[in-house]
Amino acid sequence: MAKRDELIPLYRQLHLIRRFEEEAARAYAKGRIGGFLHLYIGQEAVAVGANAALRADDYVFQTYRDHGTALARGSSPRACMAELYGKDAGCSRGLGGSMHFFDVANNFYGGYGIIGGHVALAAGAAYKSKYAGDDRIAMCFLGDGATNIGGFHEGMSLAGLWKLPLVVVIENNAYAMGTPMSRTTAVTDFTTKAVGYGMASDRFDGHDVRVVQEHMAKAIDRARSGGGPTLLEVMTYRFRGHSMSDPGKYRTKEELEERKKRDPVKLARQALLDLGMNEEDIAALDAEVEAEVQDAVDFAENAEPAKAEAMWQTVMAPEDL
Amino acid sequence: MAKRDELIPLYRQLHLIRRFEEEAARAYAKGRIGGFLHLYIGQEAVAVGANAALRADDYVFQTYRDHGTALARGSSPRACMAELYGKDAGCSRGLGGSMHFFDVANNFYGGYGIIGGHVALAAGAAYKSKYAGDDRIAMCFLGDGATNIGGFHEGMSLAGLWKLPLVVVIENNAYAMGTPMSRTTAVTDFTTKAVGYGMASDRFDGHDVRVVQEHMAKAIDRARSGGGPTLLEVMTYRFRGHSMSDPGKYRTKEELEERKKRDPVKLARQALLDLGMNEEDIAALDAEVEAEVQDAVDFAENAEPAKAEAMWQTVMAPEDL
Amino acid sequence: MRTIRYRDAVREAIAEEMERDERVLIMGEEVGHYQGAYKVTEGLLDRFTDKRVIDTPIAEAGFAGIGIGAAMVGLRPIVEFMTWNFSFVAFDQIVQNAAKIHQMSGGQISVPIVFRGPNGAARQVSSQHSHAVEPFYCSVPGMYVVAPSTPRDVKGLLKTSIRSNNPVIFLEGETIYGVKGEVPDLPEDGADGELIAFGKARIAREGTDCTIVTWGSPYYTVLEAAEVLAKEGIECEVVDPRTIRPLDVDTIVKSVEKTNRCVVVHEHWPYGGPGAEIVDQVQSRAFDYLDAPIGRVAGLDVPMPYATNLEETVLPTVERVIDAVKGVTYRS
Amino acid sequence: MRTIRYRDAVREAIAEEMERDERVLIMGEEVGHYQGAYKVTEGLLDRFTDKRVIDTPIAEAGFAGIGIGAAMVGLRPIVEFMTWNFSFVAFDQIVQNAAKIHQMSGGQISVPIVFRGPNGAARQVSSQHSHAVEPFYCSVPGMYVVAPSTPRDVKGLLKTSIRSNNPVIFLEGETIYGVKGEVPDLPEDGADGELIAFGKARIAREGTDCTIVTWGSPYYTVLEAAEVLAKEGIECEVVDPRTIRPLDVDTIVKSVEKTNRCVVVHEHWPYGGPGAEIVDQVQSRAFDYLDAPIGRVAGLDVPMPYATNLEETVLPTVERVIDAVKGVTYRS
Ligand SMILES: Cc1ncc(C[n+]2csc(CCOP(=O)(O)OP(=O)(O)O)c2C)c(N)n1
Ligand SMILES: Cc1ncc(C[n+]2csc(CCOP(=O)(O)OP(=O)(O)O)c2C)c(N)n1
Ligand SMILES: [Mg+2]
Ligand SMILES: [Mg+2]
Repeated sequence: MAKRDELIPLYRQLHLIRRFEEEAARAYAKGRIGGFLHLYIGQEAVAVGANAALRADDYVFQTYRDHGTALARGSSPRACMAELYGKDAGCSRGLGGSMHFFDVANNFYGGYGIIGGHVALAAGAAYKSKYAGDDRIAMCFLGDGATNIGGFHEGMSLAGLWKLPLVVVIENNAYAMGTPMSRTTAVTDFTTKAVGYGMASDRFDGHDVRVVQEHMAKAIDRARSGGGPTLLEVMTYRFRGHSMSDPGKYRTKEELEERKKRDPVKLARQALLDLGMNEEDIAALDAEVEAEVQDAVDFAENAEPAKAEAMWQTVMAPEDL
Repeated sequence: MAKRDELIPLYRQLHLIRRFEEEAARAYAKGRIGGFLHLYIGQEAVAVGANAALRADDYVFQTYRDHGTALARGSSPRACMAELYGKDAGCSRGLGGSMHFFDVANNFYGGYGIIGGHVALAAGAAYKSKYAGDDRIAMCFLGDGATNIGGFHEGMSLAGLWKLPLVVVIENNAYAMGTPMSRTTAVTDFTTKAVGYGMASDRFDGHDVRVVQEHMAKAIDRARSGGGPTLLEVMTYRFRGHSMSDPGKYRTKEELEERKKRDPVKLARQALLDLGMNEEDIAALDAEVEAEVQDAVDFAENAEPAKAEAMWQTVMAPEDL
Repeated sequence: MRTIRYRDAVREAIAEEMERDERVLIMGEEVGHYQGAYKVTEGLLDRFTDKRVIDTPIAEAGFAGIGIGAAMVGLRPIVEFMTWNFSFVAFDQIVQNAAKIHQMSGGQISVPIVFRGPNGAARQVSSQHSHAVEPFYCSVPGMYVVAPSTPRDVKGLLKTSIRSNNPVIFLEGETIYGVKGEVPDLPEDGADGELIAFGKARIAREGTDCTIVTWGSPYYTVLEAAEVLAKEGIECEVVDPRTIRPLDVDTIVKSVEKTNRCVVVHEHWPYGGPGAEIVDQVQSRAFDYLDAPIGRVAGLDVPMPYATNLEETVLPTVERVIDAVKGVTYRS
Repeated sequence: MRTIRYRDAVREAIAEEMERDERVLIMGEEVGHYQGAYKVTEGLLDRFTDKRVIDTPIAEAGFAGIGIGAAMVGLRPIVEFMTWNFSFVAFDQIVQNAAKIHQMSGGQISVPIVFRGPNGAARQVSSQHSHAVEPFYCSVPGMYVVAPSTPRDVKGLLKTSIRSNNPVIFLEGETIYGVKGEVPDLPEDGADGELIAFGKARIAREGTDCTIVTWGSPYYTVLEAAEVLAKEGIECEVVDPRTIRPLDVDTIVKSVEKTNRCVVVHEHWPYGGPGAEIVDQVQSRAFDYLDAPIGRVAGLDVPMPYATNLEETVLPTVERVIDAVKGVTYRS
């Protein structure tokens, strides 16, 4: 019963992200959304499980594949969809777009488009916690392909040296764009990369949101209690292409189908059924999500476009010199 | 006897580097040399041992602390000293200076001033060997402090992934400028840093030139025979400051005195005595070296200054379009 | 002559040079199996094998450095940045090593390498993916900076770049990969295709009333503006320098001596860069010929916003070019 | 007023602001125990402890990023680059993150950070260690670029920079750390020292015959040249913009309206950069006042050679400034 009650909001988030992303894809196909659109479909349990283990005041940093994380943190689907539509009501006022969601009220410190660069930013937020003597931790998500870049290394080195309250999460979805891990790194287990930084590590399945939550909690506790940073490798998979322009020809249909058997949304749904929740209650939840996503789309469609004043006013922050 | 004959040229090189550096320091104090001057005194056995294990056609890359390596590779003391004096006859025509010795005839591919940047260059030379299907390996030296920068990581990652014939040598002299290792990295053993790159590693004393040669040979053989790259940590020490402007206040006199007991030049000299060489023969060798260094200084003093034509002509390489 | 797309012209140049010279290889993210993020390298892996068409991990500083190192010892690498926005993590390698090694080695070592990829805004790719990077590279001696606007130019200049013994910053226009244009017929087996020399501007359109200097993607905006202006009786001479460094100042100045007016149009931010340099060169060399201050039309001085309504205003528009030309010709 | 050295003025600014605001910290290589590679931070570790004076490993991109991240959540880091030459490995962090985050977050997050360190050639530190980096940073919206030439300016502007809510590129002149100059007396306990506003040029010397715009180390070369020229009856007005971005074009233009001649003197390479931008602004705004093309004296267009005889010719010299002024005033 307790377990079920805990799982319900997680399932709801998983499903919300899934449906949000599907509608985003649809809007993109209709030309309502432009630029790059990197969907989180298949990886939802990572963000949702992480968020379940995080405190609201912890800092979260993500790559360009950031919609799911923002939603998991509590960003409103309206603001997120409006951002994709380039509207002033968007979470970044239409200035950031898909790759640059920001929601400081929910301590979501953004989506970043340059591989590796945000690892040090997250370490910097963690640094602030250490400096201020508070116990807010920072979490940074990145892809498997991102481990090869200098930004990852320098963030890891400094976090390890200074024992920063940071959790670095590799969302290993097996591909960097079209390149499988076997062609990007000499090792098969990313946790080996923690060794040279004197950092703790863990590696686990990222499809079952409860498993994710559990492992995340340990790393978060370690960071919060002064035990230093942890590198996590979460085994996940994306069901869509790298971005909307990628047909994903580099993987077989069979591989994809096989992976889809462990769809995190379906797994959570099944778990709810196993825990005794009935189909109708789940359907009611789904309908709620459906309405919320539909509302977000309607809102985005009708919102005001991004504003030139906003663009000019945000080049420099206001001064109080 | 064979052992002694092998050691003689190594001792000669060690002593030559030592005396060259001492004279460079003196010339610097007299204002005959300008800019930064990073001496290799104390670390001679690393370059000499490495060179003894390398083939003449292997590629060697070094940091700004590069005089010893150039001399070990066979660069003429005249050209080296003239470079320090900023003369046209210098090994880089007076355009590079202390930090940028180059001697392609001896396959010394240069001294580099930006930490970490030359690791990938060396990997690139190794890449060429693989591409051409020849068995020339590349060796790259860097400092303990340099392991924290992205350039190290990216060079290591790619070398590990592509199994390049590369040997990366960390000259661990215990300090990065004034900062001891304990304040630059979370680990105490640099070979742990090889793990995440799927790379072989070794760690050994860098004061006895024969020990260096032996360990180097193994890594070089591995690279040459297609076994991929190796990370080496060589434990060494510099007896002078980081550069001429550094009084070295961050370490105690006692520490320095203790370390000087394992002076690589003295160790080699003692080894020669132990192997039955007599004092007079060593003195004769020393006198030869003395003359060679003095000749280099005289040459440099009297050589033509660097030329404006050379400066203009070397901005762009000649084209044959 | 044939009509092909800009991206195909890039590919042809690479393929022809790889065919011609065993030392040429291409490396970058997704250049091989994926056939190129922008399909520029489509088919090359099959044709030249993974020995010469090399997919790299995401490590721009690393593979740029490997390219430089390989060039130092005799190869002729083409290093693709998936977009030039990603070159900033390799900035040190380019500026400190590629451009310097020839001189700091006293001329012993040359670095024949081409760094290439799409430059400038694409469509709505936002703040971190929309840089026109010319200002960052143009000031560095020791490299060429090339920014062709047409299929013919991009092919001829890329071939020259690959054969050059020096580092080349080769900027392709992301939004013009699909633009079609005439290029010379394919060379006979073994024969050379057309090479275009560095430092030679091209007069894209003759005119008497105002010289417009432009390159890369905005070239097409300028041509459009020139059409409109012609209808109003203002004949613009459009000069495309094609290479940003070296810059063919002579041709630009000659044009200004004829038209007595000049406008520079570029995508990069307004402060500095080739835009300002061209102004300086013109005012310095054609001072007595100028009947009006030189005008500039640049990308607006803001990080690129995502929203399409804003992005459109940030990039140089036909209207802004028209206004600038009218400004310097004192018409309204 | 007191007379102190430029490096001491930098240190005073840092110390006063650290005293005033707990959120200010300084990090960089050797800033603490070593007391600063150039002794700028001497004594700060003792005074503020290693909580606020932080020695970093050699990882410029990493600690620049940490500084940015910490600034995003409320600290006010001063990040020292041992020299600006080492900022190239952190180029992406500065351009893509520090300058962009405020806008791309729709204004939610500001990044109050100062990147500072010695800029330009030192003496014989050669090819990779001698960059005047203005051209690389000036074109990027979202940051200030500050390049003071005197102790008073460096102190007042650094204090302003530390209090600013935006990223600041703060360029100190490596060769002028030892230069002495007057600065206001130390403020009373708790009282503020002098702040100098961004975007306000300073007229360093009044004159009627030619305006010379210059900043940073070459400022002193220009003053010397102006003395010599004055003896020959040519009175130069020397304008130091102090901040490269924003640029006080009004003050420069006003001066040129008076002198009708202008020469820009800078250490950075000739192509592009603030040097060219100032020329553009002046020709655009003071076109009708100019009696001669605007002149420029720049570092020569070569990587910096090591040899002292060559380095001296590469940097702007008194002679070259004199020649340029004579050129635009048509004297010989
Ligand atoms: C420095 C840099 N280089 C290249 C890119 C282009 N790029 C964007 S995403 C991507 C693949 C990233 O793969 P991975 O890290 O595994 O993340 P995933 O997309 O799988 O979540 C690449 C190459 C970039 N954004 N930044
Ligand atoms: C990217 C970069 N940052 C900073 C410097 C300044 N610097 C030169 S040497 C040095 C210390 C290097 O220490 P280590 O790597 O241990 O080499 P060692 O001098 O001890 O041989 C520093 C910080 C530099 N050259 N490059
Ligand atoms: Mg991935
Ligand atoms: Mg060291």
